[in-house]
Amino acid sequence: MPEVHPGTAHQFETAEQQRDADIIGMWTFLATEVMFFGGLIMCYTFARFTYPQAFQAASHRLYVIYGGPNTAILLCSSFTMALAVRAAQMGQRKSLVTCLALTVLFGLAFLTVKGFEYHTDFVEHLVPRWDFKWQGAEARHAELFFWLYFTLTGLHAVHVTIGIVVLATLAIMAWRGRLSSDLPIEISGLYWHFVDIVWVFLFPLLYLVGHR
Amino acid sequence: MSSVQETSGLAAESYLTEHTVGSWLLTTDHKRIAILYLVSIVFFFAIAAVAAAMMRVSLLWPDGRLVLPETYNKLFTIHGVLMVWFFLIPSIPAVLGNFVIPMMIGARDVAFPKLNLLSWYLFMLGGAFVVYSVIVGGVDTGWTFYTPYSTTFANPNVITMVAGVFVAGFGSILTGLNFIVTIHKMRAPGMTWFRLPLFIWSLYSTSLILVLATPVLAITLLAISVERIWGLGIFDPNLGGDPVLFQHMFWFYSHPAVYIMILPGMGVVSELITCFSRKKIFGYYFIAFSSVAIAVVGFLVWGHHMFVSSQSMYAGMVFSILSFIVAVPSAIKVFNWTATLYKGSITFETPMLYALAFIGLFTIGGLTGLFLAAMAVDVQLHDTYFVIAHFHYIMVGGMVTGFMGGLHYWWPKISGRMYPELLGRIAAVVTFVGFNLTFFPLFVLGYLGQPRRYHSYPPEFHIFHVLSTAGASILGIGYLMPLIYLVWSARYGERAPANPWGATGLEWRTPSPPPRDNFEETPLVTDDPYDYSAIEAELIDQTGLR
Amino acid sequence: MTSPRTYISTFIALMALLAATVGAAYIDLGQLNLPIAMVISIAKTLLIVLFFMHVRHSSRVTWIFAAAGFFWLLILLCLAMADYATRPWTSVPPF
Amino acid sequence: MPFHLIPPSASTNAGDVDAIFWALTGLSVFILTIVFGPLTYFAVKYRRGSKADRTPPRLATWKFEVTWTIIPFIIGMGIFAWAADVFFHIETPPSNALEVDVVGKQWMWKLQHAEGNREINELHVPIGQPIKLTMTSQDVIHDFFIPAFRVKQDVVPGRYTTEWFTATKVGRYYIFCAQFCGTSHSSMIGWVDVMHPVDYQRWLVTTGQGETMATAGQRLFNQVGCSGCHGVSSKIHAPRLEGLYGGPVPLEGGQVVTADDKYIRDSILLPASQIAAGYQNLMPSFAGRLSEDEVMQLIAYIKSLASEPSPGSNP
Repeated sequence: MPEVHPGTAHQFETAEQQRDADIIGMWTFLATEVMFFGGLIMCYTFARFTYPQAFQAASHRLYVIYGGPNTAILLCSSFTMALAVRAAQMGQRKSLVTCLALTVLFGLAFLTVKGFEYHTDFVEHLVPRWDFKWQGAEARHAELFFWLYFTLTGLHAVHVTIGIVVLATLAIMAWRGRLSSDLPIEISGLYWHFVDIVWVFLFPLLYLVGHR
Repeated sequence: MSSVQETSGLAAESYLTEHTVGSWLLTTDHKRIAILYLVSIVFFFAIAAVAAAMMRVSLLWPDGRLVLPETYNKLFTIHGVLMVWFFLIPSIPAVLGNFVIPMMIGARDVAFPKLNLLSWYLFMLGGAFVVYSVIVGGVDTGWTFYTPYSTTFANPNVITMVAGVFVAGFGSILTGLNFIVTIHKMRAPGMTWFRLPLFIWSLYSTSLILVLATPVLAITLLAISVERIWGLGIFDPNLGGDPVLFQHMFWFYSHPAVYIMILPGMGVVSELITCFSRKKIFGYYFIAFSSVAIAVVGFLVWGHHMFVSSQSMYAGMVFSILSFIVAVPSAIKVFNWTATLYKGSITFETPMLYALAFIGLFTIGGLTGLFLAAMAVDVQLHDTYFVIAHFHYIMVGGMVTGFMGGLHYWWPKISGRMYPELLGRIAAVVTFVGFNLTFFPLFVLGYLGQPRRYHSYPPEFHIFHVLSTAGASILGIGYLMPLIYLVWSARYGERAPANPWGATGLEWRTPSPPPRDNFEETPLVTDDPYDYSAIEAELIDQTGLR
Repeated sequence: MTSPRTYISTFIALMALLAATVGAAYIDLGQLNLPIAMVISIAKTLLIVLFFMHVRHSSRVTWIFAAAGFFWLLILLCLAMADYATRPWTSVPPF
Repeated sequence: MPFHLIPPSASTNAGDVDAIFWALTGLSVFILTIVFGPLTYFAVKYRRGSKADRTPPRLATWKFEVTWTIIPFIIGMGIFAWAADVFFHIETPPSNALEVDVVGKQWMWKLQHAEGNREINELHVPIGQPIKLTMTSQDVIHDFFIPAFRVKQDVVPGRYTTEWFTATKVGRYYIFCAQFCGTSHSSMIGWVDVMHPVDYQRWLVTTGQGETMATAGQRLFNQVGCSGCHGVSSKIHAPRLEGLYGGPVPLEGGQVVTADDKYIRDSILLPASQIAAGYQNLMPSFAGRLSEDEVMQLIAYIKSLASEPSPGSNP
């Protein structure tokens, strides 16, 4: 029987088994997350199919100058996250802490940009039901677009925030040398990449509808 | 068998030994969590059953004299919400599944014990929300929460109730996740995929549905709340939304959820039939893969709830054809169970009686499902008592019967005591008779055209409602009996040996009740499941009977 | 263990695809704008999943789990949209 | 306590639906027999202690499995095809049908005949004549269900659904609301009165309102101001409505739609969503200003203009 790692929980026989279980568990969780966002994507698909012109017009009120760089920021964060996982696997504590910190910073940058963007939307009276003003045809359908825009990006922002909290905690633990395994890094890395993938789809669906 | 002495020697250190409240509420032992679930679902079942009883009594009069229409509407909503999300969905998976999955595969616990406890807390929190919404006035939307009624016309308690289902939904997602990982990664050495008991296959398929369908329900309910609170209408036709979109998303979850509510029952029956006919299951691979097939194809058929909802005829056609296809794996199971009896050595203990009742009731439920999948016939039968009868044959006749069978079967393992066999058999027969009398007349009512969710009804339907209520009172006795004698037996029953049924399966190779870590040492599996020939040979030596 | 080279080239490819998706949005391709944007998004997802999330070197189980979520989402979208897309067809099919 | 075991069958569709219903019932009984026959036989013969022969059988398992996979599949496909065929028939109204408009609201049915006669929770129809109901709801989803005719269709707010039947037997039959719609859902019960054509004509005359739906629509057309733009003498550049109904309408953006009930309803209530090619988005929405019945009257009027020659002055 392979030796038992000290950090292995009692229900597992080996550290290997625990590692596989945790990773499969995370992937299963991500599958539920896909379906969770998927419900909203379904609403979006229906509404865009039904009101193509309104969606095009409404999408043109969003700023690619916010969305585009934000996509780049998230891709950067995914890159540093991947490097963090590698550093953890190699046992390089210093570079692990650096990469995690960078990832957290990119995450915060994303949220900051998103905050500015929400502010702009608010100033331009694009918040549905709150104070929605629409010049032009199909105000209600445009409002539907913004309903979906705020729910989708809001839900995504909640996920980013959770990711930032988790990664920041791990960064502090790694910095203090309290991490006994690279497993938590790898698991949270999977989550972080998933959040990135969600945005990869949201960006064209919300910002690049029709041609601009 | 001589295992009685072993058991009494070990009883002192079983998983039940500790008695403090904290040892229960903070436990991460899958067996204790199963018992927490058992107690909770009995509680919710009781509320839902009282609601059902009140409805049945009210329906004794064509003008519904016992309760007012709004009360009646609230009663069927409570009944539906609690029965579906707080009894049926957790019944076999979270109680029996939690208890026996790790033991069946030879593991010490599920993969994530803390998550398992969290699931129960989420479940209870959701239940608290629902009970609260009932106490402060109730909700009258029906368990389906159809828009725009739920989002614009129903009272605001609908938000609390939806929140309850939302929270409990995360509980069931985590349970499903836990089971999937457990079955993938916690199997004992030698326990290959095709040595798994069929109960595991069915719960694996169930977990797939829990994990992939429940999130869509969650987001749909979230959208309902948002729409209800802020009036933002993806489901509101006045705001450019579509109420039929809600139905698509709701049934994308709720149709697979029907399979959450029957697959585990099928798994239990596969165990029972083979154990009590002392014979290897007929067509292991076909039963195993039919579970997976049901789980996957079950996702493709939701539109058969919407043939008359104004869905396009062509989409209806696709959903109809797929619905006929999903009936095939169920048929395969029924035929294989029947074939298993061939050349067996059959005994009729309580669990077996429930298993045979399951096959009968489920077959009727499944066949009447074909009526509803046939588009032209569904036009007449949709939203009538025919549908009520059909899904009660599946869910009560199928799942609850399977649950009762499984509960009696594993009761010696769970409690360490035997239940009174004669009372058990009587209760099984009473339930079967009461059930059929309650629900068979409803098929006729549905064909006559009586719509569901009617507080009052034209007088020519009277006789069928009287029959049904009479049956319901018998059914009630059938459910009260086990409640009483099982609780009694947990304390006063005869001590159970490790393997009272002479069954195969790892869970019977450990004392009853099992120790905290299930097994003294990790078992090694060398045989295919259900190899009764060895056990039989031993038994024939002892008794001289075949 | 994946080499830093792989990560860097994946990252560069991702950035290039981002530029491509923004660029494509400013060209009027009629009905093609949406499919192109989706194909690029799927390509990006594949890169992230295969390299950043290490699925390329993972067990078959991981492959299946990674694909399952997307596959089930497709079921939801395709069958529900089958309803919306065919609602205008109100005539009897020719059989 | 009078009761029946089978519902009255009073439409041309009823026989078709019942045929499938009874075929399925027969099939169910047959399957129950082939499952429970052997099940009971085995249970008795192979009970513990019986003297039956239990030598392990040598069976080719897969042959059984393939048999009971393929046969149910084929039967299923057969029933599917049969039921789908009947369904398409039930769902597709014939073109010569008499038209009746239905508006559902909590908790009553408002019906209006093309001749202008209005009813509440009652529907008078002549025997032997196809009737097409065009239905919508003012509030929540209802469902117009006539068990004796074997027809049922949800009545959805925000759009039109249709249902049709040809009654074959004089009598009074239930209309049920089959989709839960709130507190008094179970009181939302109406009656269909199937009459001989002569009696029906008499009924039309005695209960007549003096104006047909189309003329009511015309009155409304002038009253709420539609004629100001769409009228013959209008100076404003708005689409003419003569000859419009049932024909193709090219839209701004290249799409072409058919001018059916749904299109006209949307054009009145959501004018901006589908702009006819060559026109500007000038029309105000009439959502909230017209009731569902009034919209239906306007549609009836526009429909009545369909046969008039469309003026050549279109751009």
